[in-house]
Amino acid sequence: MEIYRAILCSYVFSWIYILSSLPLTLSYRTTKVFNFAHPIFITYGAYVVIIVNEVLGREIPLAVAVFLAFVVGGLVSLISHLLVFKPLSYQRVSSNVYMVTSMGLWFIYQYVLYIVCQLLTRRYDVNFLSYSTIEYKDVRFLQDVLGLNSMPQYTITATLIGVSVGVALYILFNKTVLGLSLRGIADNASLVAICGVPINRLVNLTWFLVGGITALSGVIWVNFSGSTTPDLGLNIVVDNFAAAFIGGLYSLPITAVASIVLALIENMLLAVLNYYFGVQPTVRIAIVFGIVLAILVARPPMGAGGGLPYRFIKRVSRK
Amino acid sequence: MIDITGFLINWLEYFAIYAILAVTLSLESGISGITNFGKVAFFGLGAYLGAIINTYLLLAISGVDVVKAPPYTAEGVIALIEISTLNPALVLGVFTLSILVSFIVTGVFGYLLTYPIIRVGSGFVGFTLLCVGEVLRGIYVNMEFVGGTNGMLGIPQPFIWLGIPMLSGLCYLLLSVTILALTYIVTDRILGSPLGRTLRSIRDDDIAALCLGKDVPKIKSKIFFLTSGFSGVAGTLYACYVSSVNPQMFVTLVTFNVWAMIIIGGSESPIGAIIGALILTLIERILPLIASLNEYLPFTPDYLRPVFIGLIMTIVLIKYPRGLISMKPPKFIKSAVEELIREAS
Amino acid sequence: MPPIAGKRLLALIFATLVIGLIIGYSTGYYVGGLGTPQTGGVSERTYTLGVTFALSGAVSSVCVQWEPVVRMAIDDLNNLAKSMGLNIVFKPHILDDGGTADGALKNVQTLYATGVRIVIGPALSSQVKAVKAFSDSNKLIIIAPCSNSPALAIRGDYIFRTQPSALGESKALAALAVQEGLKSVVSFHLNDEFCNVFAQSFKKFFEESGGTVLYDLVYQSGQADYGSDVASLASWVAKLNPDAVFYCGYATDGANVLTHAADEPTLRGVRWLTVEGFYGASEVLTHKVVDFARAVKMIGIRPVPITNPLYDEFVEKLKKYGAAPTLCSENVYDAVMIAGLAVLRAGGSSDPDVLRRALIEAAKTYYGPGGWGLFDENGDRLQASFRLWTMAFVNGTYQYVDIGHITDSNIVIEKKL
Amino acid sequence: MSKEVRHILATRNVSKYFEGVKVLEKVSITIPEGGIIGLIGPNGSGKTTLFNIITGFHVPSEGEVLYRASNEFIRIDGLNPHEIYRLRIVRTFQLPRLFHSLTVIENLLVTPVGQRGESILNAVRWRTWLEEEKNLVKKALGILAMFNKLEIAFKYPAQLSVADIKLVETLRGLMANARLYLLDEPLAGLDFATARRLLNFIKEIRNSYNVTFIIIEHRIDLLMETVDYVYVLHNGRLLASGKPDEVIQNPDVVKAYVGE
Repeated sequence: MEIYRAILCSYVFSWIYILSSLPLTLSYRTTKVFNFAHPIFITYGAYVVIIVNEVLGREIPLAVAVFLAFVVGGLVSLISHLLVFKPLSYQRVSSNVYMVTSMGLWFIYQYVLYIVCQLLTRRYDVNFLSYSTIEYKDVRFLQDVLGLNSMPQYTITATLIGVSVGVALYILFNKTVLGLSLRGIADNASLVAICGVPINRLVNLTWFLVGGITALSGVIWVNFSGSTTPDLGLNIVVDNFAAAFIGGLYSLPITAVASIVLALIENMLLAVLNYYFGVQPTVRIAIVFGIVLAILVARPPMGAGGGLPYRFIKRVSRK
Repeated sequence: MIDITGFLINWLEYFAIYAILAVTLSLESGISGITNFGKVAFFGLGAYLGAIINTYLLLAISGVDVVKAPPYTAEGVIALIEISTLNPALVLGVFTLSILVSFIVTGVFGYLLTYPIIRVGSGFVGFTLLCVGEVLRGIYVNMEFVGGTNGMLGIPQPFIWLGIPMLSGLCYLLLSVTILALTYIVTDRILGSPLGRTLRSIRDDDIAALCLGKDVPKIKSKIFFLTSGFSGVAGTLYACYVSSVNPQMFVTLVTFNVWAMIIIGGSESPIGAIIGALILTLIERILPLIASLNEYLPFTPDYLRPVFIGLIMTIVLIKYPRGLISMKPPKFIKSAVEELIREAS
Repeated sequence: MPPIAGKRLLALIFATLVIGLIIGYSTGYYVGGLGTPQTGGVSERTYTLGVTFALSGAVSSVCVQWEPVVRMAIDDLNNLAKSMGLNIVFKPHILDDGGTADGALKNVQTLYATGVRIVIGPALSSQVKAVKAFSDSNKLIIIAPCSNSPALAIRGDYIFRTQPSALGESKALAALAVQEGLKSVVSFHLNDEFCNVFAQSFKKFFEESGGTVLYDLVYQSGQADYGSDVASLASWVAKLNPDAVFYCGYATDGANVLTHAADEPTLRGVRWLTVEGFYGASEVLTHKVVDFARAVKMIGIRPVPITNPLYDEFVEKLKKYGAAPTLCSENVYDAVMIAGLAVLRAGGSSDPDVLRRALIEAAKTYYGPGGWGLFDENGDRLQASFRLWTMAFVNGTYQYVDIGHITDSNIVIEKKL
Repeated sequence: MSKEVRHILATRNVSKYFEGVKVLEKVSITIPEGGIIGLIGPNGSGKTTLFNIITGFHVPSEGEVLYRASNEFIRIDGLNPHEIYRLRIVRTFQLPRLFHSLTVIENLLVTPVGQRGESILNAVRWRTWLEEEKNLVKKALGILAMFNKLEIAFKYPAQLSVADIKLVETLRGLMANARLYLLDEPLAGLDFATARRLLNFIKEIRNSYNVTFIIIEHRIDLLMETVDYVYVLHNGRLLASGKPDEVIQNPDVVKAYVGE
């Protein structure tokens, strides 16, 4: 069995899922908003790279792409927060209202992107609604220097972005006062507020980070896949939600592990099932969601007490 | 000249089907606290059941060999079209049967889902049910006898034999609205009864309700049987209306559409759900007419339709985060109690 | 127990209905005024052709390329009408259905309500199936430009399809495979009606002429990435050692699949055959993929007749509208043209049966970039000759190039691969 | 306690571990029918855990809980909370858990078990449950009237004062016609007069209906006036038990409360 490509895909997808599901969990922990517009950050991250690349003539280096995607993703996220989620949070609405509002936001962002793509398509005579791969020149240079030319470029890009984001976040959350107060807000906002921390500004910063980091998975994506469409985020997002839910919308390590597991299921497991058991890859949705369902039921996210203290099977019989 | 009657019939048909979903969703999610993000699972299951019964059974009764001419091929479709115009009694009978079967089967499916619902805890029910919906879709894709990814075609609309499209549409609309009314009445009665009170208590705090002797799983499963059953009926109505099914029809977006309806309308009241359904389906219908302005825009004007829908959703919810219709406590108790207070004093 | 707010509910529903009516009526009046045939005095009559395409969603990258085609066809129709001295002006009413059956049905109903009697689209067979019942009962003419499902080959209905049946094309491709000396094939295609039909009929014809399809690998549509499916394909190719891979997919997934396949040494060692699924898609034309296509001597087939100057003219003209020919775009053009000619022939009548007869008649004498317009008894287009294409580096750009053709009698490959 | 007293509830060597941590260790208590029993102890001594085990919230790691249902003892550990409630054992919570979208009167009305209108078939036919509902409303109003709180009947919990919330939480327990009441800190947050009235009311109920109360309370002064018998828990173990005045003088108890 030719397993090499499946391994590569699992590897890259692990990073893509981690980079987008960790911020989702983070934003939920901090603000209790389950954001259905989350996929849009991935899409916008990918598209800002594509657009700038096309306008500048296909020479974009990774460093610039990362910077642009981070800023644009962060700004989109921040704007959503300031214009929509913040006014809602003043009214103490239920989480369902947040969800439906974020769906409305998703519609707006998604189709604004379609309109932008169409205008650009007419202007530059390139089909922006479906765009091919982008090669990063500086990564190519790095490959030449390090002698890694046999590796596909996207593995290098994914590793670079993933590891540096991981290190940056680790330092931020564990070594700086800012990070500590961000974590504090995630766990108990009112307590942190008493300590004199400017909560508003920090929540804004969290949103910015969430959007920015998520957008970076778009930067990996345009290097990896052969095609990017405005539906990109939508296609990835349910897996992100799955990872975040398996992590209980709380635990960052479990979310990361769940992301890797999902990437492995989607790439390795299906390839193995197909080759050794003759199962067509069309079972993908059923298998992936069946497994997620099984995980959720077998190990309810909040630990053993996930649900009611209700015992379907009685342990002790009556005397 | 615009065809108002046809427009109204088509719009109200969609409205009726979606309003059934919205009313049941408001009963299970707004009132009983089962955050159902898998609404489409029941809708789709009902649609597929309706499709299977209304094609396979109809063909088999009429003596067509369903192995040689399965309903997803042209031969099967042609046979179905013939039967549906020639044999009204049979079509109506099979349709009624399909409504009943899909109510029961979908209901039982919902009933059985109580276990995961209780097991994963209220915060994660939504996503669990969403997974159920996706798994079902994955199964339809791989089931050959319902056409796999190609879906099925030629499910007869039960009134097609009337011959006049407007009349058969009207009859079907009447039927759908009747089922909607039934759903609404049942929901409304439940809401005003001690059961409704118990349901709201379970939604507020299921642990406290359990400690107050409410068999929470059993009550939830009963309610879920009812709402899932009605969603299944809505699915059957939809399948026979569109007269085709395919797995791509039953994606999670449908669920969120219904959620938008109940949140905008006010998630705790069935009237709110109906109003939400009315507004959103109407907007969807009206906005395409803007597309005739296309000469003045440098892009496809129809892209503005979802942007408008998104804007309306966001603005309405920022303005009225509790929905347009807010829930009031059942009037009856209030009047009864006031009467008693008067007596006492 | 008094029913809760029964009167208020009724009042609310009634109010909403009334508001809906007023909005609908006024908008409809406005639109209707622009749209449907009006027998209004001296000035020209406007005739609206409805269009519903998947301008967003999974197949949008193909369908957005159709929109300029529609505009071009409408312009051509208007020029034709003017040159004939008729005072009819055609106008498209283009709606986006997102590639969903639900959206297509809503759009078709809305278009019908505004007085449209001919609709071009929808794109996918599943969508055509969803609008079939409405079309049949209301006698609304649907011209689907890209649907090839055999389940829709139904006699006497109001659905016409300008995409030729997949049977002839697959037969030609099977013959090509035999002539190229390919004995065994692994088939790899999208789980979508369009590609399923091609894969099945190719298998049938290829095995009839002595070849074998060793394995049929189907991948699911609507995913973000197909890398693992390409890995599976590589595994099967390595195990079964076929002469060629038969591939069918659309633009977005095709670009993804081919980009992954280009990295796979196993897949570079076999020939690749394909149909028109991703023809014309710009995202496929990267250095990597074109290099891959050269290495595997990729040959595609598409249902455009040989020596058809109209097609080349169509391609040239389309450039001015900022679009490139893609999957089915010539069929879209033909669909609009046939619809317009039918309207002219029917004298602007909106009687569906008159229109339908006029449409069949108009198609008989129509010859466009996609070939002869003649419909068979099921309302599907006939086609007998095909072009062969590949991707290459020509004149400093990556392009889709025609390399030969297939007719009933012979297979000609003009250019060396 | 003399031997002819009928016992209604007994725990035998009940232990509970949470992830290896021992919260309760071999606690055995017996509750006489018709008694008002105090359960005291410093914070973290396992009082609420014991309540949770009796009411079916937790399954004990060891030991058993016995309850006299009609004439014989049955084992109730391992039953689900609602099944235990149906054996007419009612508990209240330390942090009040009123249903926030129900009015006070609805909060009271929701407690009785087996209301006719709770089945779907009856719910849609309102004539089947109307009579019963009216009686329940009368009873609920009666209870509220006893505390001069008729005016809060239609308020939502969010509109109540902390003391009222606390009171309603306890009254909700009393609405349910139970034989055994487990009240978790019913007096916390109540002013002295209301607390006294509540305790008197509890006594009154006990006297007229022969029901049993177990009360967890930190306001020992008030509690000791009311209860017949006291159990003292400390670090998960039964430290002492006896009549109120005996317990207060027990040096171990004083030490446990005052500290080493």
